[in-house]
Order: sequence, then C-alpha cells, then structure tokens
Amino acid sequence: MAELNILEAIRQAMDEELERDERVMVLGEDVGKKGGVFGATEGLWAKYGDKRVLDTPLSEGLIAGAAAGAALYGLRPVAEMQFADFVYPAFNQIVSEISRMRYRSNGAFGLPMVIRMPYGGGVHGALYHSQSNESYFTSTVGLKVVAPGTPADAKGLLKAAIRDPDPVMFFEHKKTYRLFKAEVPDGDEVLPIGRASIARAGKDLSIFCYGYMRFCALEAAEVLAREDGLEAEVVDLRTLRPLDVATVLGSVERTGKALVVHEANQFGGYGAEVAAVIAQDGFEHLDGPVTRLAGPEVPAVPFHHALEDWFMINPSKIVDAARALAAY
Amino acid sequence: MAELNILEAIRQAMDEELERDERVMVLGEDVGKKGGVFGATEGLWAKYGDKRVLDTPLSEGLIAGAAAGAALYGLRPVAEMQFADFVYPAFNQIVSEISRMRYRSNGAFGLPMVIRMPYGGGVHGALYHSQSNESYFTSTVGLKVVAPGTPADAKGLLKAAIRDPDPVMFFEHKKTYRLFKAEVPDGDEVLPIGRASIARAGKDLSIFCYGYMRFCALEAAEVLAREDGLEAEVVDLRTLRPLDVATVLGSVERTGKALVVHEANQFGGYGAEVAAVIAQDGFEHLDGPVTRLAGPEVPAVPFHHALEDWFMINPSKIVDAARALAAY
Amino acid sequence: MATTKAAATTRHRELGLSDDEVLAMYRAMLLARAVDERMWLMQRAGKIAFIISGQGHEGAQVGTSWAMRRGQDWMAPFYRSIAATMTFGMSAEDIITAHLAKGDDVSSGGRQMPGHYGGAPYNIVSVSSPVGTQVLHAVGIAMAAWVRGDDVVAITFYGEGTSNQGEIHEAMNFAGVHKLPVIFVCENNGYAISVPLAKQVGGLSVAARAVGYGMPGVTVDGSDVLACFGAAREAHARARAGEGPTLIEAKVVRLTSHSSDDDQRRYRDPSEVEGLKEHDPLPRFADQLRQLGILTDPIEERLRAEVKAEVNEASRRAEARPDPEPETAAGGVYAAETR
Amino acid sequence: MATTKAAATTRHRELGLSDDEVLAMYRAMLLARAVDERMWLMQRAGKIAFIISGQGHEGAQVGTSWAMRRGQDWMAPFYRSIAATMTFGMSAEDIITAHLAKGDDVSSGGRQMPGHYGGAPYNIVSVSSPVGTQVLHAVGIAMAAWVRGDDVVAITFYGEGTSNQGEIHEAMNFAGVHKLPVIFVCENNGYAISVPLAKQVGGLSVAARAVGYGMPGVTVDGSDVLACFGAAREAHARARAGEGPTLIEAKVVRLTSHSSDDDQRRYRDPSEVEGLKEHDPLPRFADQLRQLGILTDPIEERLRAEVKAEVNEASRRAEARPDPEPETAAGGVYAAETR
Ligand SMILES: Cc1ncc(C[n+]2csc(CCOP(=O)(O)OP(=O)(O)O)c2C)c(N)n1
Ligand SMILES: Cc1ncc(C[n+]2csc(CCOP(=O)(O)OP(=O)(O)O)c2C)c(N)n1
Ligand SMILES: [Mg+2]
Ligand SMILES: [Mg+2]
Repeated sequence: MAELNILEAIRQAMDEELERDERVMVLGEDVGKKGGVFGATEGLWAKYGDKRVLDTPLSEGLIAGAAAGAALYGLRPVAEMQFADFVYPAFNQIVSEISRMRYRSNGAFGLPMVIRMPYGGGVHGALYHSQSNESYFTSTVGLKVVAPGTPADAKGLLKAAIRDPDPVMFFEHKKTYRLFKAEVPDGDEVLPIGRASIARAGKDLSIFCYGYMRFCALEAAEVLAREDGLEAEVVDLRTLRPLDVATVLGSVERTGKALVVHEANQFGGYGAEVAAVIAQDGFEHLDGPVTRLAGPEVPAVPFHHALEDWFMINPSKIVDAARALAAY
Repeated sequence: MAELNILEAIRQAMDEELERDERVMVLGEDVGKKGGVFGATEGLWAKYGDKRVLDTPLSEGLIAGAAAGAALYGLRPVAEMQFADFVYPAFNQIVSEISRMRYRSNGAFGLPMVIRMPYGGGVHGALYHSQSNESYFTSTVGLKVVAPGTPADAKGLLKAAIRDPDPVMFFEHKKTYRLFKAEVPDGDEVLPIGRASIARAGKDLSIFCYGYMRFCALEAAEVLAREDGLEAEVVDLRTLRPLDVATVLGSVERTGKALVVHEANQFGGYGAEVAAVIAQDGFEHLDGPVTRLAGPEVPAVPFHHALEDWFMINPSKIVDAARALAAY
Repeated sequence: MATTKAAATTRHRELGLSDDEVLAMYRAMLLARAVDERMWLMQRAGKIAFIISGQGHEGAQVGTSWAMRRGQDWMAPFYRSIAATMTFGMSAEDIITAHLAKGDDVSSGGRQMPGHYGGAPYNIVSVSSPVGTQVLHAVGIAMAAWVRGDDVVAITFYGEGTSNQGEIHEAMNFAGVHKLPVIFVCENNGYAISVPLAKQVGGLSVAARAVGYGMPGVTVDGSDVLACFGAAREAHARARAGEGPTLIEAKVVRLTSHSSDDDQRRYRDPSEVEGLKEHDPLPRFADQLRQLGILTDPIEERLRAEVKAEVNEASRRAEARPDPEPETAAGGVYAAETR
Repeated sequence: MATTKAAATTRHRELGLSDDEVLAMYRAMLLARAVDERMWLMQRAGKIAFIISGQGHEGAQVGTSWAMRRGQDWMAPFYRSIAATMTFGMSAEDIITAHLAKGDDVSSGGRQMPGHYGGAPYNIVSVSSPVGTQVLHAVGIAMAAWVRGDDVVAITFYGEGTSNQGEIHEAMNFAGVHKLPVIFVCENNGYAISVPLAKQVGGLSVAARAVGYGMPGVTVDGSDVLACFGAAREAHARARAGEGPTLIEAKVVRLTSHSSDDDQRRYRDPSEVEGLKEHDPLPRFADQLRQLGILTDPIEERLRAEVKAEVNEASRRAEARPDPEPETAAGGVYAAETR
C-alpha cells in the first residue's frame, strides 16, 4: 500500500493503463510537456511519447470529437478538459454523439472513452474555474458519470472507466487533489462503476454526498457525534450515473432521514434526482422530509474570498442542516 | 378573441412585438424567405425585411452569440434554434455567456433575449428531432425557461419573454403546434413569467405537467373522472424556471398526492426538481410517494412508429400511474 | 471530335481506371439514383416517412469514394451519402431497409430516421442529424491511425452550409497541424435548405479555407465524376504519404427539394430549378462514356435492366424484413456486459 | 540616419497622428506596463491572488485600440487586454481595483478573477474565461449596429491558440457574409499556455484564414505600435464604409509566464525566453520617438514620474476601497424588477 493524494492516484492510474494497454492514449490541452495545469499527466509525455500523450490545439470540440473517432477506431482515449468549466464547446459532441453512438447504431458502435474534468470550487477560481456542472451529464442517458472522493477510489474507478466499453465522464474535485493522502492498494485494483460506498456507518440520518463533499460530510459527522450524539451515516455515491439505488435506499431504510449534499446549485442539481428517488421509493421509511443542502442559486462561485466562502458548502453548514433534519 | 393554434399564436406574438418595438429582431436558420421549417416566422420576412428577420448561416453558436452581442447593444433579439436538438453547438454561449453575463458584470450588462426552440417527440423525428432537453436549461441559473401548452399561453408568454430584461429559453412542443385551436385574447395581453396555471381543478391527486403533457394529462383526467370517479387536478407549470412553488405546494396541500409527468427521460429530468421540492416542502401534506412518470431511460425517441409509441407518454400511461398513486 | 475522344480516353486511363471500371462507376451512379428515386415513390406511397435525397450529388460521391479502399479505409458520411455509402459497401437493400426502419436494418435497427446511414461491417460511421459532427470523427479516426502507424485513410462528407459549423474548423485545423490522413469532401450544392451560398459562406468558396489550415483546397466540378475521382485519388496518395489532409469542394446541384418535408419552390425560382438538370452528373458521364465507345445503347439497356432488377429485389426483400419489436427500444444504451 | 528619421517622421504623420499623439500613445504603453508590473508585485505580496499579464502585447493593444472611438465604438477584449481596455477608457485604478476584487470594482464587483475586465460605461464587454466567446459578441454588436444603421465599429481581441475555437470560425464567417463593421485582432504570442504555434495553428498563419471568410487578413509586427495603428485605422475605415471586417494578426511576444500560476521554464528554453526582450514594444517605440526627437530624456523622465505617481495613487485608492459584503453575492442574477 502506498500513501497517495488524489492527484497522484489519478496520474498513477493513467500511467498503469498506458503501460498495460497500448490502445490507451491521453489527449488534451497542455497535457504533454507541461504535464497538465494541475500536473495530472506529469511525466507521461516523457515516458510514452507525444503521440500517446498528445497536446491538442485549444479546441474542446475537437478533443471530444477526435477522442470519439479514436474510440470508434478501437483505441481507448482518455481526454482531459482543462477545467470542467470549459467542456461546453464539446457539449454537442458529448451529448449528440458520444452519449448515443451505441444506441443509434443499435449496438454496432460503442465508444470506450473517458473524459476527465477537474471541477469544483473553493480554489479561488471564480465563476469559470469552479463549476460543479455534473448535472448536465448525469441527466444524459448513455454516459456514465464518476466522481471519486478518495485516492483509492480515484485510482480504482479511473482504471475501471478506461476499461469500460462505454463513455465515462470522470469528475475530479480540484480541492481534493492535494487535500489529503490515503492508502491506495498496490497493483491492478479496479473498482466497479455503479457502487456507492458507506464512508461512515450511522443510524440517525443519512448524508449522501460525493467528491469534496465526502470530506466535509465526514468532518460534519464527527462534530454531530461529538456535540450532539448523533450518528450520521455518510454515503459516498462515487458513481453518479448509474446511481447505486440499492445502497441509497438501504441507508434510508436504516436511518429514516436523508440529507443530500452537493456543491452545485440546488435547482435541477444532481441532488434533485437522489431526493426524488428516495421520496418515491423510500417513502415508507422516511421519518422526515428528504432534505437538500446545495450551493446557492447563483451561476457559479464568485471570486472574492468572502464571496467564495459565502458560496461554499462546508462542514458547519452540513452540521446545521443535519441538526435541523434530525430534530424533525 | 381569435381561435388560433399554438403555431399561429407564436407567429402573432413575434409579429406584434416586431411591430411594437423596433429593437426586436428575429434571427435563425431559414427564418426568412422560407418562414422557418415549421412556418413560425412565415410572412415576417416580407413584412420587416431581411435585416430584422435574418437568415443566418448554419451555425448555432453564432446564432446565440450574435444574439447576445445584439442584446448587449440594446436590441431584443429573438433567436430560433431550428430544433431543440441542435442547440448544443450554442451551449457554450448559452451557459458560459448568456446565463451569467448579468451576474458576472455585477448587474452592469443584462441580456434581454429569447431563444425559441421547437422540442418534443411524437412527430416521427427520431433521436435528433424529438428531444425534450429542457433540463439542461432549467438547471442553469441565470436563464428563465418557459414551456407553454395552450395558444393563449404561448402568445402571452412569448411576448413576456421578448420584453423580459433577462434571457429566456422558450420551448415549443412540436406536436402541439397544430394540435388544437383555442381562444387567444385580442390585443396586447402579456402573461407573467413564473406562474403555473391550474388547467383543471381536482381534489384526489395533482398532476404536474407542461407542454404537450398538459394535453395528455387533461385527457387522462377525463378518463379518471369518468371511469374511476377520481378528480385529478392538472397543474400546467408553464414556466419551468422559476418554478411557481406556491402553486405547486398549494395543490399538493389540497390533494395530498403528486404525480409529476414529463416526456424527457426520468433520471435527472426536470421532474426530479419538482418531486424534490414537493418531497421536502410538501412533506407534511403527502399521503403517498411523490411519483414520477417520464420517458424511458434511452437517449431519445427512436424512429420506427412502434418504437416511438413505446417511448411516448400518452394519456393511458398517465391514467395507469394516477390509478396506482390514488390507490396508495 | 477525335481529339476530344482521345483526350477523354487518356483521361480515365491516366487516372488508372480501366474501361470496365468507369463503366462500373457509371453503374454505381445509376444504381444510387434508382434507389433514390424508388424511395421517393415509396415515400409518396406512404411506406417511407421521409427522404432526404442525393440526386445531383452522385458524381461527387461515387467519384471520391471510388478512391477509397473498402474494408481498410473509413468513411464518415452525411445524410445525402446514398451513393457514397453504396460505393463503400452498403447494398441497395441496406439503404432501403434503413428507410423502412426495419428491425434488422444494419444502420440502426429502425431507430434512426431515413438518411442516417452507418455500418460497422463497412467501416462506415453512423450518421447523426446535427450537421458536421462526423467530420471530427473522421479526424479522430485519422488521428488513431496515425498514432498507431496504420495505413488507413478517412474520408468525410458534408454540405457547404455545414462548413460554417465551428466543429469543422476545429477538425480541419487539427488535421492540418498533424498532417493527418483524412480527406474532407464538401458537397457544395449552393443551398442550406433555403439559405443560398451567398448568405452562408463568407467569401463564397469553401476550398479557399484550406490554406488557413495548411492543406490544399481543391474545387472540382461535382458533376464530373472523373474530376472528383482524380482529386480524391491524389488526396488519398497524399494522406498515405504522410503529407496530410486535403479539402475537396465539389460543386454539385441539389436536384430535389431539401427533403420530402421541404418545397423549394418557396425560395427558388422555377427557372433556376429548371437549369439544374444541365448539371446532372448522370447524363454527363453517360455522354463521356458514349463518346469513348465504352457505353453503347445495348450496354446502357443492360445496365438499366440490371439496376431495375436490383432495386426491385432490394425493395421486395427490405419490405419483407421484420419491423422492430417495441420493447427492443429499451436496449443497447450501454454495452450488454455492463449495467 | 537622416533618411530613417525622415521616413519615421512621415510615418506617424501619414497615419494622421500628431507628435503629441504618438507621445500619448507611448505614455499609454508605459502606464499599462507599469500597472502590469505593479500587479505582479502585489501578487507576490499576497494582495492579488492571480495575474495574467499583457507584457509584450502593449504595442498591438495600444496601436489597434487607438483607432477606435471611445464612447461610440465597442470593444470585446480578453484577459491580456490591460493596455487595450485602458486605451479605451478604463483607468489604472479600475484595473487594479478589479484585481483586488473590491466590492465596487466596475468590472464585476469582485465576482470575477483578475483579468476579467469589463465596463458598461466604456462600451467594454465583460470578459469571461472560456476563450473566444467574446468574438461572437463583437460580431453580434456589429450586426446590431448594421441592422440599426448606426455608425459603430466593434473590435475584439484574442490569442492565436483561441483562434482554433469553433466559435471564432462561426463569428468570422458571419461577419464576412454580411460585411459587418468589426475588427478581429489576434495577438499571436506563439504559445497557448505551453503549446507552441506549430501545434496549434495548421498552416502557422492566423491571418491566412481571412481569405476563407472573404475579408482581408493582415499580419503586423505587434511590437511596432504604429504598424498596428495603421492596420486598425484602415480596418476601421473599411468597417465604416460598409466594406466589412478585417482580421489583424499581430505578432507579439509573451514576456511573462502564461500567468502567475504557470512557470514557462518547464516548456520553453531559457535562450528563447531571453530573446523575447528584443521584441519588447516599449523600448522599440521609445527608440523611434527618440530618433524623431519627440522623446527626449527629460520627457521620458517626466512621463515615467507621472506614470509612477498615477500607479501609486491608483493602487492606494484601489486598496482603500471596500471589500464586497458576502451576502451581496446572492444578487444580480436576474434584473431587479423580476424575480
Ligand atoms: C446543428 C444542426 N443545425 C440545423 C440542422 C437542420 N438542418 C438539416 S440539413 C440543414 C442544411 C444543411 O445544408 P448543407 O450543409 O449545405 O447540406 P445540404 O443539405 O445542402 O446537402 C439544416 C439547417 C441540423 N441538422 N443540424
Ligand atoms: C474554452 C477554454 N479552454 C481552455 C481554457 C484554459 N486556457 C486559458 S488561456 C489558454 C491559452 C490561450 O492561448 P492563446 O489563445 O494563444 O492566448 P494567450 O494566453 O497566449 O494570450 C488556455 C488553454 C480556457 N480559458 N477556455
Ligand atoms: Mg448545401
Ligand atoms: Mg498565445
């Protein structure tokens, strides 16, 4: 077992997959000599050459579309969007083409490809380097969407994504990149896409979260245990599409109370789906309203640190919401 | 009062606004001499000339972006996407620019503009001429989203959209264009954006819907009344963002049961938000699980009529879902 | 007359085509046209819901596609590519089956609208409706071949209206940067539905854009099938030699309305429409072949009879195929082995 | 020497610039550079979170912007447009205030990152981060002016990496089709973060793309401020005369790393970086003006003192401005009068 942070885990996953399978290639802006603006691809260009670790022009439509073409051809491209905020020029390719190539060809053409995107706020990135735009993709049939919150999950799920026969959107929360180190199993450990994990067991209420929110929810759970004697169960969804409904409902069945937390704005956010599933299929187990805690209804995280702090979900906001729900 | 269908109502709204305010202009593909592929702009080119009713090149990014520029300059552009399915090349402009120009400039630059989009299935349009992709926009802060279901609403809300100081996405269900005629008030009747309407009052359960689903829900309500003695309240949301939460919760308070219906696929669809709001804020009034009835989890409507029928929500599917919920 | 004949003779031979081959090209055009015309009839008879035609484009499509290697190269076509996809391997029956949306249609199993060709067995990328997206796929395929060192060339087709989509720019630029083995064929028929070239293309020439990407841009008369073949053959050789992409702008005519949903009389003068027939690639090619003595009345008759029989047989068989079962619509979203 | 002097004299006069004006242009460049340098210091001191610099681009920016009419024309700038936005009306204090993200910053009230300029009072469109989006806004503004028959010209700025975004293509094509009054200025500094021109631009010339849109494409030495002014002046006249858009590619140097988050030593040779100084537009312009006797030691000293005082005063005042109140972040999503 090695102690890695999430950034290192991601880099290692790509390195090992490039090594293992010569159909794998990495492409994106500045992923080559510079090693990516966050360093996620550092060292790979020197090791695998400038075709397999390819600097593209500044054109996201191209990155996604060329990756799709390469996947049609039989490669396993791993494309990087420099920031999730810059994926929109590629939206047509992702939604019109990548998500539905298999369906429209009646199964004849699959697209085994990954699009990695650093997302999330709290890094002084303001409106265009902080977005949590996962809901555009979680609502898109034909995609899988993964958002890990630990180094081991990041590595194991990225490997799974690269080997998956279908397109996977891989969300990496920038604030978690170097937030902490944790043990990552040695060797070729591949985690299944589509399974949530119970990050902390509890009986009083369930907190559903992913990415950086896992970290915040665990801190909040500590506070709730210490100060309120409340045992919160923290469920890290890890895969947002498909949602691990069984684990979600199982947790609600145990606790009777559901708090769904994410950083993106609430209206139409991913949490709406989780809440709606619980409201419909977990209705009989509910001892209180399915509660959402999400970013405010503004277009994205504003810059000034005071404004950014106002925006961000943090452990204490989670504690407050959990207390209110527990008291219901 | 004139009897108009929805297409005529939309055309009339544009005509009157072009007449009333010289800052209004219409732009899009084939909107000029041809009058649009559905005829929504028929006659306008001859009347207002080819600058104010402008045929653009085949570039949706341009259509949205140039409209944004024109709105910055002080015009009130009404842009048409030929089909909602083809809006994705404009997604970057809509999400990165149009939705947040006001916020990012701290209120200095507003964008009074409308993007009209024919959407929806049941017209043999298959995967790319049938999409109900409203959820990409309803989850986008900074936009307003309107989806009328009657000629009077179509006209009154399109006028409101054109006069609104903020960008409005205007969804026109293709199947409703010529589906029926109904009275439209003469004169300059502008309906407020952000208000749902109770299309049919009832006490046993609430059906929340919009667009073509209003038509289907009303038919279903007739059947339920006739065959089951069930009085369904049909709430036509009309505006999807902002959602008229008061009307929604008021209805649930009366009926205790909520059925949310839409044509788009369920996972992450707009109905998730409606359901989540009801589940959280209407919890105490609920006599049964908030239920969603939505299109199946496939990327879009397939072509062959047997497949299309399989996909589409229709009155009988609504009846079935309502019966199951009522029996809870 | 003698000189013309000699010149013409020299021409196809110089391009490396035998007499049999040019006759086969002519037959391919006849067949594509016949399939196309048959489908309009089927549309009027209510058997086919919609047709978007390739009539007038056959010269450009057969000419350029003829330079490609079936089963080795790749094609990313568009909705008018009846003749191109047939040249690259699809049968008349495949095309008609797709239009009838039958359950075992190779393109989509009845899921897609008519005109949305595709065929994994033929290396033909599945067509979608948003125009221009396929151009990036062709470039991605070319990139993959380049990364892997494979001898593969990709060809892609689109209209001049489509040439104004941003994705086309991104695709061509990237192909230019890395000298990727890809051929861009823009079939310029002067209209994007109702909007004429002058309101679509700043500068009026699509080929003129090539220089901005560091690749040659060639304008050819799209009703001259041999000129199209020649341009594509050269482009193919360049691609294989590592010299990079080529943009071919083929000037063609749209002999029909945009589609069966459109009526071009609303925006086009009758005289203009009438004049298009002069540019029909079929009679033009026939004339050339007749001048060379390659095509004669008996041969023409035989070909037409063969083609007619083939189309009859293809539609008979296509119509007999099973419709898709409704429940099958739920499948094929993700690979079977995953959820 | 005498000839050079005469030639140089003729040059700015021929462009319609008085001696005072060229001196004012030089001062504008000095001021932009001084503001830029000051902000790097503030960044190192932890007062500013991030800086993305215009150093090396000042000649192109001041030169082209000088041809525009303040308060009448419009500008859609990008993140390096310190000198351009200042030439068009923003003050040193506006720029520094934006970097400090103060609550009353004219660009965004502290909502946006440094480098995201904007100012309604100056007709300067608010900058966003996704590169190239502003080019469509400039075209939309030009379209609006054309529709309304107003005497307005729009100018927009972007990098050569950005020139490969699809939106740029859509924008330029549309401007070409309708001969809209817009000027495209591509500041080509040879890099898009770490990726050099050769891996960005197929064909290596951005200006070469203009012909494909039916507009002139001009390449100018971006460290030659008068050349930039001349190109923009001509473009402005063309735009006003209804002759349509112009693309100006200004070859500039990026004297700094991409931003304060980048370290260009990772991907650029030290010798290459060293050589950039030769192309610094400031000393070049100073030399020209000195040759003409317009700039002398005392004038230079005075200007530098003025600029220093202005920057000192601007930063003092900017720093004294109030930070935004957290709750204000909730407002300004929609117009006040609507919900
Ligand atoms: C992105 C997108 N926008 C709009 C449409 C609707 N549409 C279909 S074909 C067409 C015109 C295409 O013109 P051109 O590229 O010249 O090809 P042609 O049909 O003339 O062969 C349009 C506007 C579409 N399919 N995709
Ligand atoms: C759509 C988008 N993709 C990626 C980025 C990240 N990014 C910011 S600046 C930049 C390079 C821009 O290069 P260029 O256009 O040459 O301008 P320069 O910075 O060299 O002046 C990149 C990739 C972005 N801002 N927007
Ligand atoms: Mg065309
Ligand atoms: Mg650059």
